Amino acid sequence: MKIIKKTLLTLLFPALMFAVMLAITASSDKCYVDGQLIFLQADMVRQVLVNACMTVCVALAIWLQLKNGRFDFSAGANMILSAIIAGNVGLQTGSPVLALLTAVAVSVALSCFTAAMYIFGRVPIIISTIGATLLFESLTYLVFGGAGVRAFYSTPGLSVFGRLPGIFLPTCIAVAAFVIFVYFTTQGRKGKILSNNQTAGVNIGINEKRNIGASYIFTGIILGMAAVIYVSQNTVTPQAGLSTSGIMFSYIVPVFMGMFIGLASCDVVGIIIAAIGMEILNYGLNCLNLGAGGTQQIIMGVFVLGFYAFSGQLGNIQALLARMKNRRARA
Amino acid sequence: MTTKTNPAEKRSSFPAFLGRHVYDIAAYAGLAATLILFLIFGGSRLAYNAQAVLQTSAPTIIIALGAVFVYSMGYMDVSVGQQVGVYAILMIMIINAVGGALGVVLGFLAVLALALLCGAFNGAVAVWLKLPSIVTSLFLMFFFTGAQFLLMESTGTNSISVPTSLLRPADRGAYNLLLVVIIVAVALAVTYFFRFSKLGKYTRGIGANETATAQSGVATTRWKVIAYMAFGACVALGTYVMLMRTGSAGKGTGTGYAMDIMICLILGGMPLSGGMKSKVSSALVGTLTYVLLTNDLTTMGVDLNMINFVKALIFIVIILITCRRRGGVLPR
Amino acid sequence: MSSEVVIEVRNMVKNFGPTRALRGVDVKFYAGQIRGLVGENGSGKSTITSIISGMQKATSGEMFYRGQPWNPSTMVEAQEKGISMVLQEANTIPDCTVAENIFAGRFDEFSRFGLVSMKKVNEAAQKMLDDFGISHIRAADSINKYGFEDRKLIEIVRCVSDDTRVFVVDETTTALSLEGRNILYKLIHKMKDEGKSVIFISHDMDEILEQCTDLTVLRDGEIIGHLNRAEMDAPDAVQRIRYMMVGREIGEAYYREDYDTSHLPEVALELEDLSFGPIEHFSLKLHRGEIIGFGGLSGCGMHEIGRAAFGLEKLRGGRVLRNGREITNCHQAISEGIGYISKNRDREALILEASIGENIVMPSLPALSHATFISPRAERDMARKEIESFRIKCSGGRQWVNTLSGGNKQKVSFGKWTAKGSDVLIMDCPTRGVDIGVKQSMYALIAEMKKQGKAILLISEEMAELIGMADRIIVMKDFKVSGELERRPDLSETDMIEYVI
Amino acid sequence: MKKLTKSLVALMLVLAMALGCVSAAGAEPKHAKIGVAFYQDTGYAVVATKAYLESLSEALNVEFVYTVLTQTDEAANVAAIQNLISAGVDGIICTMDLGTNAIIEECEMAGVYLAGYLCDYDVSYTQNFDRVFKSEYFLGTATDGQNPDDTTIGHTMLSSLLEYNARAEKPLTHVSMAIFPAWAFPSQETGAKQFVEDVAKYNETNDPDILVDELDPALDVLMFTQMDTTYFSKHTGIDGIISFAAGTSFVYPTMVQAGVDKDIRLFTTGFEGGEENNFGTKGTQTFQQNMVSAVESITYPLVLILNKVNGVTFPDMPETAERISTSQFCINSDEDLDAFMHSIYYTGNAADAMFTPEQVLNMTAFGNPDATYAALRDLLAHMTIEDLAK
Repeated sequence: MKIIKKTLLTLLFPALMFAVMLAITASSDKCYVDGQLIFLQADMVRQVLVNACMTVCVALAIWLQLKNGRFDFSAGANMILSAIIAGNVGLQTGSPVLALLTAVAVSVALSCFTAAMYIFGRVPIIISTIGATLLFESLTYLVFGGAGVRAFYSTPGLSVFGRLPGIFLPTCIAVAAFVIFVYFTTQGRKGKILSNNQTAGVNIGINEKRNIGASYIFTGIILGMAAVIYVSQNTVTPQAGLSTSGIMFSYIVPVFMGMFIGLASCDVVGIIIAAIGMEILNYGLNCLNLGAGGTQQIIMGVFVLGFYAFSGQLGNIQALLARMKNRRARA
Repeated sequence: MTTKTNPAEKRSSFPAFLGRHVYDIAAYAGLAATLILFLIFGGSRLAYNAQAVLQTSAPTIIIALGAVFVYSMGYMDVSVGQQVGVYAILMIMIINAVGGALGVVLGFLAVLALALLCGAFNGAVAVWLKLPSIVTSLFLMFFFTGAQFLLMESTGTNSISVPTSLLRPADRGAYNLLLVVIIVAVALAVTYFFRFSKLGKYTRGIGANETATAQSGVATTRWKVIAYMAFGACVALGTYVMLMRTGSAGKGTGTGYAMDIMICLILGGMPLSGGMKSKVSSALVGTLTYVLLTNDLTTMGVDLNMINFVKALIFIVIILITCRRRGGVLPR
Repeated sequence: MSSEVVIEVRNMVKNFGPTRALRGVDVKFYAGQIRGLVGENGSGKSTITSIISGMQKATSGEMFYRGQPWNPSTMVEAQEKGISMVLQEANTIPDCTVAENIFAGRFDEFSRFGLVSMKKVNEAAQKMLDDFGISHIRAADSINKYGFEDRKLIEIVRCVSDDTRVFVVDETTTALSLEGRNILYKLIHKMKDEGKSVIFISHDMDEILEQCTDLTVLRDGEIIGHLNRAEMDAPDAVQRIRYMMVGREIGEAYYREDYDTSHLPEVALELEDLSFGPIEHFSLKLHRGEIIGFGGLSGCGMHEIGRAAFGLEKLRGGRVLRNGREITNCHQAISEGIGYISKNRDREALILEASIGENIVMPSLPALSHATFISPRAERDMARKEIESFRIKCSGGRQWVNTLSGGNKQKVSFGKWTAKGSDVLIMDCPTRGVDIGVKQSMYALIAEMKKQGKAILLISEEMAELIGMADRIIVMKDFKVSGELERRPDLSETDMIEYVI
Repeated sequence: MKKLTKSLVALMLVLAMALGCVSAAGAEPKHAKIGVAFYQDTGYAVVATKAYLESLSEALNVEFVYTVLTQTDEAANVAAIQNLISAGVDGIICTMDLGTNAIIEECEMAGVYLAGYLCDYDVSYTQNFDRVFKSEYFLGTATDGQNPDDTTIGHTMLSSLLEYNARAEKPLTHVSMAIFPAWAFPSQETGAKQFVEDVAKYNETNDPDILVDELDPALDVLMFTQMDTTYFSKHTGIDGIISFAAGTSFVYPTMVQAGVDKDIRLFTTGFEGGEENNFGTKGTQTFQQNMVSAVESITYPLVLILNKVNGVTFPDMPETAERISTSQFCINSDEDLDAFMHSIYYTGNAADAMFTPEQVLNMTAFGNPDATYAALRDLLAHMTIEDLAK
């Protein structure tokens, strides 16, 4: 019974999103080509799935650090740099698998660098990750002559991880990595404790440094997956001026919403569901020719604000319920 | 967040002094270094370079000065860039519509009003809806990005402009002087309100411990709003100063200001957590360091692809010195 | 003392910068005893225990644990070797399960290849809870479900096990209500009987005298002397111990001496039929020159009353009146001349990362500000005045508060309101974790305030303090007033206790 | 036939230069420092241009400083230019027309010359002609392809399409278009109209008809963002895309994403690398036309600036600065691609450049007294794929 309720609650969001977008698109003649509604075409399913996979990977990477109390600014830069290196390796060797492995290796290495800078530099996380971001971005101009990667995604043999069904492999690895770390490893558990009371955690003997190291290794793995998907779908050009944070922010909305939707189940599911929902929204907007440009941005903004506001209030509601429960218990 | 000043440092021995002022020393050292490089490589066109630096840094300095209030509360605003963009576009539109000096005045006032409104929004809504302030500013970022895009779409071009003669004295000397005057004026004003009035003392208090500040009788919400509005005013002014330069604006106008300001303040030794250690000088020192650095690297003829790398390294070195937290758990 | 020496400390020195916390201490702790450690704040009692239990390292000196040289690097190591410590401040982790709290540091014991089995963890945790006879706490629950009391108990469960040989209780009881304390007392006596060694630190003299088998007094990082049970039972024991602690004659003038409960006619603060949170229809009139005390267990609602009177609580019904004007928030309260000293000093009353001066002037800034200008000199003078009148031990107004000892911190939070010249003062546990010397001066100050016609709401968990200071004591229980007591010479804690429980 | 004449003219030019060489021997040019402000910081054009310029530096006694401009932020551009001036340049070659008013003001102040390449300076040309083109410090620009006022790209596109249909076993009969907004590339809108008209004409006389979806402003105008996949749902049944907008970055990725790259042929402008794998008869055969301007067209602004620096000028130098069209490499067959892949644009190797340093020196007024503006200008009309093929 409870399970069913939870599942329903969880699926509510994308279902709602679908219904709304369907209604809107159906009522706009922009979305009809010779009489049939393009919103309801196979293309939609494919696009939503493909984009959702990408979003999930990045969102999980961000969330993994965020739930441990660290906002990692460098995730985007890490992904782009890994993507460029992996892409070029892939192009030279002609092997997508090798590209994937490279992506993971590089991105883990970069994550470890970020972690090391944080641990040994003892600089507040935001500042140190901004430093890392600037460094990684600058490296994108130095590797492979600053040419980025162009031909990777367009070489069918290489870009298997950017299309259905190949894209599911990296995505599943990413999700698995997240779940294993957070729910099954000792370090994941310790991370939860540290994030809730850093000092106490350290006092009762958790090695903070090792813990951060571990969490960043897993973040690296997930980002590696994101990188290989990214390079399998886009031309990747060098970035500068923290523009990678923009790339990262474009995937962050599902994180916020995931936290909220996850309340009904667990955060991973929440994020996946949120990603799917968001992509349905995006696809709908594309049908209305609002995909790129101002309107979409504004809608995004409203989403961020709305969801945060709502979950903020939700916190109070839960607290109230808890208090009432306690009182009943006391009585 | 901030390191314990233990009694040892109270005895004014020289090493203790160093220990206490390591932030400032490092920050000023950075500035000195870039300045020396500037003098060396500025070469024949030193005078020209000086005014180039002045013009480039002016808007950033002004906005950064305003940002000091926000950062001292431990908050940051990621929407500045897009705000600047939209304000610039609006100002030009209004000037073109109304025309003449009147247009300039109206344009500025309109933008100022809007900026203050956004400030109020940033401050108040975050409190009312119990949101982390970063979220409201994220929202504003998305919103203004969209607005800027739509506004430019409506014009059907990627750049609209007004003759700069409307905005500033045609004579370079006068123009530069005007810039200096504005910067000094803003710097003095901000220093006054930050050091010698309730505003600064309260914002720092909020940054250091909001509850305790509130229980000392500070209407935190109101002062947050005021702080953000002060920031807004500086953004509006900064936008105008930026416009003085080019007289034109487009889709990308203002891009990167938010991040630049953050980097500048960090370079200037501002603790992102806010609190009592926040200081106005960080805006001036940081921005000048940053702008001079860029100028140096070009005049030194550093390869285009290397410039960012060098900048990154310098940034990392400086933060490792200025932002290092000794002892205790790792800073969040 | 025939029983074996469990821990021996030889010539232990500990310096924080220039301040010398321990100056060559020698002390032995024996099996089968409950050793009380008393001394003013900064006398070094916590420093010793924290070094023994691996929280920090000594500057010099050596330790022996059951004959072997002993220097643990972490609390965990010490705990594994059988030395555990519970601290005063809450040390549990919110939003985690009870089990996670108990085994936080020790997941690896339940994991293979770094993969942990929460099932095993929960089972083990539940077993421990049951062994302690607190089965009402379920291991798998989120700790947020449990109150302060239970969390403390969980902490104790976390650090005490069968192979614990030395158990350090560092001011834990101040945070516990009576039932909590009793569980703890039972535990330490059980351990004593099992021939283990308990080190018990507390500010509550009566508690020390009741529970401890032996007593060691420290002052300024040195051992002043030891008392055995017999000496502790001597009639003048309390005076003697206080003398040893303070190093000078405290005299009888500890609490208020007069029994004049009269007060001026004007009502300074009126709580009119307040309903908020779990509290229903609470009313109270506080007059000028009156001290009203609030007593009860920590969870009885008295703290909430204090917050409400300062406008910090959201009221369902009723209103707080001052000079006929309604107080709806704390800014108004302050401008109406109400001051509030929070129980939670470090988080609510003081800005730790700010100078003494900045803290003291904060509430008075509006007064100091003339046409937006606040003269630095005016600030400095105001700060200096308070620092002098309270004799705050510091290098000057620019020293940071987080470098002060508990007592001096509390002086600063008093200074805020005297500087502001507030006429109504709401004090929530003003002497919590403050040593006798400072306590005495504060009691004197409070008495002085009464004379000046200030109105005082004194909320305290120490009955002796209330009996010693208040004109009228309101005892609360389960968010209701359970009794009222007038000030009188023969008023005793036993009179009060019946209303408390 | 056309080919022949072109090559003849070119041959004559080269001869003229060879002669010039002799006469010009000995004239030692002044040292000059020139700033080059690119429109992007990476990519073939940038690499090739740098390689080309560096190869000239010795013969022309000139050193180069590089920076990059943005397409959207005037203030940033002015800052970049000011930094160049700070670096002590005598002239600046820009590839972006944004904030030009302020930029030219800087140049006038500092006595630095400004000229353009790969850029039509349309906004300045149409709106601020007096301010920019009449300034004595603005020397002119070499457009990236045709000027908006003499656009031919529509014709080119159709001819490429027909060439393809001629050789393909399955000719294209239904195409859609994609362009950049008019404010950025006015010539593309014109080109699109041109193309539609040409097709209409063609259909009158030929079978099977070619169907062209008409331009949907909401969908087919790319705001410098990738086309979105609904494009293919909305242009159902197309077998070709005529993308006046740079297709490799903005159209092709979407085609791949939507999995239509095997079934739809792409005729587009620009070349960014990677196309060669799927060009003509190779790979998925998606690309059937790419167009780029030779990086050597930078010779035009370069020579004009160097003349000024050396205080000489062409006898036939026009009064006010001009913007001149450049011919483009129109790559629409395997042979073309092959030729292109041996050009400096692709290899980034100065040895593959169309002009040797000596030849360039001979285009300058100080390197060769007989050099003329007309000759220089004429060069830019002879940088076609045919010229390469030789």
